[in-house]
Amino acid sequence: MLYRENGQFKTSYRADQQVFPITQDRAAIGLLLALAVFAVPMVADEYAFRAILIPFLILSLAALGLNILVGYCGQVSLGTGAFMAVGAYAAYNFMVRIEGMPLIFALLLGGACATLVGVLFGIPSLRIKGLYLAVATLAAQFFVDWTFLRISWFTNNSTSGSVSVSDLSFFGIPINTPETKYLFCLAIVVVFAIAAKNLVRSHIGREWMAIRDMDVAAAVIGIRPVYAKLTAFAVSSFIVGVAGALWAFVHLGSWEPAAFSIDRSFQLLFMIIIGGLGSIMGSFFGAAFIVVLPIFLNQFLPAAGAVVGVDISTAMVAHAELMIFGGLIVFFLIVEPHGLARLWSTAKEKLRLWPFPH
Amino acid sequence: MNTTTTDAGASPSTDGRKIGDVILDVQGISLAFGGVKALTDISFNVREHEVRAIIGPNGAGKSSMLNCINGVYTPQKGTITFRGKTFGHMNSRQVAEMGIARTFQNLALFKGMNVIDNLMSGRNLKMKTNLFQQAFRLGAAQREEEEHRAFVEHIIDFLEIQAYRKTPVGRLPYGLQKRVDLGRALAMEPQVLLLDEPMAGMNVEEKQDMCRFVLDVNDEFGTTIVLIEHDMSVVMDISDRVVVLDYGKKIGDGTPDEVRSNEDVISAYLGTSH
Amino acid sequence: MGFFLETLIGGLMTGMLYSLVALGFVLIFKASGVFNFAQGAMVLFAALAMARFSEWIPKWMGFDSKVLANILAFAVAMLLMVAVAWLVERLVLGKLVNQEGITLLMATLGITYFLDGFGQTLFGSEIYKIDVGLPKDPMFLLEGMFQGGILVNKEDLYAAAMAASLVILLSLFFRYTATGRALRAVADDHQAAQSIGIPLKRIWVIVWSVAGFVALVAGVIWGSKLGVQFSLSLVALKALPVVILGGLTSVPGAIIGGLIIGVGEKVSEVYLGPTLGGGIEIWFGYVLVLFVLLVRPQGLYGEKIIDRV
Amino acid sequence: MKFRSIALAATLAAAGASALLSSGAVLAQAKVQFFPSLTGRTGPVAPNATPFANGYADYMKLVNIRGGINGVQTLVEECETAYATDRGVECYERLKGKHGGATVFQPLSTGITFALTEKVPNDKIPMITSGYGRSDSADGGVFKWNFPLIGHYWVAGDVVLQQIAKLEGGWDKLRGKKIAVVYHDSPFGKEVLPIITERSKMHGFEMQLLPVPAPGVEQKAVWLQVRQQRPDYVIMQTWGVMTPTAIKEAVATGYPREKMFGTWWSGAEPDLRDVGAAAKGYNAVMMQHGAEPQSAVVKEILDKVHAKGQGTGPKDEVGSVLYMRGVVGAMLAVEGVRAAQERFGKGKVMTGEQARWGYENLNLTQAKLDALGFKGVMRPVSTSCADHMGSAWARVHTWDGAKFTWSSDWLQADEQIIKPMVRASADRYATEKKIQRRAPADCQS
Repeated sequence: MLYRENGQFKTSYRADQQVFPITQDRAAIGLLLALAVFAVPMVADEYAFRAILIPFLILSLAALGLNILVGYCGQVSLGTGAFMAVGAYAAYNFMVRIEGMPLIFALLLGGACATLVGVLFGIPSLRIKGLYLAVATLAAQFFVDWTFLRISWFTNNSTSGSVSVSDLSFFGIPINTPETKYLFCLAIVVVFAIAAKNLVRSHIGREWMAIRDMDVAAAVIGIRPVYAKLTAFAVSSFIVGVAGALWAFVHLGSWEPAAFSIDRSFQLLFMIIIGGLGSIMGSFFGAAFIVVLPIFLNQFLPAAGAVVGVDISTAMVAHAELMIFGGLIVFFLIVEPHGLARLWSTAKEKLRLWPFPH
Repeated sequence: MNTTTTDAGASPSTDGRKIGDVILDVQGISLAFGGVKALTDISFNVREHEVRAIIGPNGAGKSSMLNCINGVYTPQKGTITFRGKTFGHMNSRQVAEMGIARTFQNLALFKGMNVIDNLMSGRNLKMKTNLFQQAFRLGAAQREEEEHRAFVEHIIDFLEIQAYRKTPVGRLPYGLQKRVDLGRALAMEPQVLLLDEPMAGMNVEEKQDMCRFVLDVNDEFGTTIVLIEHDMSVVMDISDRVVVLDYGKKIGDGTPDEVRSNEDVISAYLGTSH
Repeated sequence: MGFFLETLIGGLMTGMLYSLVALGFVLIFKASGVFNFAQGAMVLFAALAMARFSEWIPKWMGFDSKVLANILAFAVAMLLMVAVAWLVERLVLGKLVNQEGITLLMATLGITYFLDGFGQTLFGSEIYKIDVGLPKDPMFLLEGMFQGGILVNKEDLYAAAMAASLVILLSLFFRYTATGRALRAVADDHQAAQSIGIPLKRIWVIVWSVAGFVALVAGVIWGSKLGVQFSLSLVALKALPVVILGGLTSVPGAIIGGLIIGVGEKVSEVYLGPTLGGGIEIWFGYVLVLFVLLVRPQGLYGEKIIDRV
Repeated sequence: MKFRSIALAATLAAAGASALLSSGAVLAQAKVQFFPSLTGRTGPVAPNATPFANGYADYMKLVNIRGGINGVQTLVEECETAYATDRGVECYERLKGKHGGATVFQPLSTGITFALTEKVPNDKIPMITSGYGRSDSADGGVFKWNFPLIGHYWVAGDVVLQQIAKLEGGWDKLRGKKIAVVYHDSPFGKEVLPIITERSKMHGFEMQLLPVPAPGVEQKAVWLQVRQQRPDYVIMQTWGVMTPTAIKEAVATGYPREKMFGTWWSGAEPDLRDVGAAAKGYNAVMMQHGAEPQSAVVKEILDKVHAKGQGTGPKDEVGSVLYMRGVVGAMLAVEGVRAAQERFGKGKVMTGEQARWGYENLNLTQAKLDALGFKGVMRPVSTSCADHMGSAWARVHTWDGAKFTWSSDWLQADEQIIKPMVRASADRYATEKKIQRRAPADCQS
């Protein structure tokens, strides 16, 4: 009964165009944010921060970026890892080569470089569609990985080709404790999430979706596919690039191209499919699912085994993890091909009408 | 815009809107896919404010004709002149900017979006704010959204689809989807409206509504209308002039009555269908 | 010159193996519109089965004839692949009919994870051996003509021969058997095929089994070359550009594509590699494909797509 | 993992149950020294990483059977990284706080080592990277928490070249020779290049660099180049499936195995088993020990651990090269703690920080090693504040078609060359990271 929109009349289009038109939703989101900012730092321990929350936030950001491209503009990309890598290494170079470069600018500049590369590899999308495009984007994946391995300038001529950063700070505030890292990521993710949401509900967003749903009709009403697709690539790779830089700087601290391998690209694609294509919230659901599930299985299985008295070897756990993970992916695709976000919204609609079935 | 309901059965009232001079002139258009000839040397013109019908059996090349005008297809030969400007082939974007809108035979709505967004997408040409403004909903972007939303709401009222504002178009019944399709075209505030079988697959009531909307658009805003339609009675009722295509060739052109009495047309078309 | 020929031959032979894996992709895509990423995992799974059974069966049945062991192992592995095909149809594809391509692709990725885990659980994750008696030693041709002669790797030669014959076999199968015709009908138009009473589900099981068979053969060849081990599943990544280059729906495309990429990789690595610092074959295939697609968006032999409204 | 203490099971249950948000769940337990083990039992390197993990676990069990470290029992908990850096980081975060705190980490992955090098100083946990990781971390003055005990890549590279020089009959004979380096195209692979470059400058031999993209199952092009260039020797810095593939391609292109030298990650039984006789003559430098089935410690493990059905892996792998590396790794980890106990209190559980002191002040004399059962397996190791490696001795062994046999006597990497390289690289790192070299006072702490 608590979840109703009756009696909430919109008197202006502005009011009607809000992200969350229903008061309860706004309240819920507000509460969630408050929890994330104040409660979580109090309860979460270091492991939760470093191994779960921070990766979750950063990967949600990347998934968000990818979702704009795949979910909203319908251009499948398997090269996400590459764009993350560009973001990371570009940001790194700005840090080491420009004295006193503030972290946040380095991140954004990293994103900017990712944008350029993204647009470059987006050009084929003007001619290539669907799976063909997907595989074509793999070219970005492998080429970029190779570039960072081979051209030592990008890695500041480190003998091994692995680079690292340290003592990060945000306008004087040092970012070294798990809490600060978490809050830093949280802040960035929130800002980008809001911006992304605004974009997809503005006319650029409608142009993307138009191209996705029916490109010919889109062209006929005056949408330029070139512009729509390339902006999608640009925005997407910018966000992905920033996420990549965060992943390298905040989460890993030291990295090599392998940190942005093709597995990463697939992982992100999983996130948005499971979470929900064309849904900002879905990106977060997906990220949570894909980040937490393996860790959970990995710790739960031996525990479960111990409880029932059988001792499960590390290898067996790892294999079982793969199997269950794969199985669940398929399972989710079958029960809800439109992802967790869709489940969520149907649940909400049901709740709205509750107790009446229709 | 108040919606005056005229009975579709009644013949179109030419009074009230004077037919102007030629606004769109198609000259010797030929189009082929590989070896298949879709259109051969088609020429006809459209006068301002008139309702122009293109008829013909299936596969006569009617839709292809519209696709050429929209720049979806590029004809091998021929020119299209719009308001004095002549083009070898049209570019969809330009066409839209010049004020030619279009609905589709088998719906081409944006299934993933709700009704409002579909109509709003028709306004994209008129929305000017840049990415950054949109990303942070700065004043301009917010205002823009609201203005155009207001305009779209008028269309929603006009088409009487208020109840479905937020419904994803995929879930709407066919007849309503056709309306949304029309609405999206209207959102562009077109001077010329190309309707590709707006009444295909509708029952009598729906057809009547649709006729009403078409005629209203034509009266109210003096929008020039080019429509493809199978239902002869409708065509004969509402159109001022009719072009008849058969196997990609033009076999007749003139007022409904002239066309009715045209031998080739009768043999090729009326004779066979209905 | 002699060396160039060597590189060329080496490339062709590698290419033949790529085509073999690519073939699996194409078959399934034609028949069920699924871009089966699990093909690589299937290769690994089949190879693991083959390798392990060929060492287990003699133990169990207490004989030590290599040949017999291999034959039996091959049979058992094939049965396993059919079972996999059946389960995939039953538990996955059957439940995902007319979903979008990307969803199906993801589903096959799910299958990939599952098979990787399942295979290693059943058969272990060491390096295992498949010995079908392919000769390992090199042989030299035209030694009179070129100093040092042209080195040809016998193993590759046999492997390529096997691959080629398999390809021919399959194309015959498609052309002259009822099932083959049914398959092609399905490939051309699902609805139509169904309407004339071709049981889609059974066809899918068959196709996946055939793809399983292809995977098995590929697995045996690669396995006896490299040893059977997790990384085998990564040959899928080598086959992807091949499939796309040839055109998703074309069997000859898969073969030509394989040869082009095989040769392209080797020649580029050998002649461009040193100047670029080496290791370029990992992306060469993909970049090549990228440029080909810009000219022919549907690949070399794929069907052209025309938008209708 | 056929056997684990109940306590461990309980911890895991707790961890599993509360997996989602709080797995720092520390179940403090009396007198347990916790040795986390990051394993690679799955994925591309499983065949090589598995014996290491088994050896590590078995030796720890042996230590407990021998009565622990002055009574302190050891506890091993594994976490699977599948050789992936981010998973390695997750495992590190998961295990570092458990069971009263991790004593020392051994990531067995250069990528993970690089990542953890940034983290261990804050967490005050030492890290042993015997034979891998950062070569420059041998400089304890900069890398306080890293311990590349008994060897790093530059030692490997240098010893390989020494052996080659011996075969040629002296360094001067290398002039004008061509040596190809086939390496894993990753930081792991590249780490060996600096020393070889250095040597090639000194002795005027030509290097041919042949990177192989991971995982390295496609090497035809590389070996065609080898066949074309006909280098006098091929040095291999490979890992996992890349090694057997390389050897097979060498066989296929008819490159003489006698001229091939692997570093110590490229010369173990899993790499050669299914090549078999065809690989006869293939050489690999070994970080002190090789395959040691006859050594006392192996015998002890067999009859005290395996005989009791408590063996971690299959019996027949006990004593194999990588199994031994696991055993040695465990031994060093334990002896460091023992040394620390000498200072901070016998029979006490050492914190990571205390253990660190132990690793920095290791003094394993031959007598001690022999007592531990490492007679003939290892030479003395003694570390210091400045030197975190402690020994630069290695041997070369050769595959006779079925097993490895020693083909060189003990060789010592040339400190004269390596020390300056290490110091230079370490200094570079220090300036990049804006960290000061440790003051002599710090060494006493």
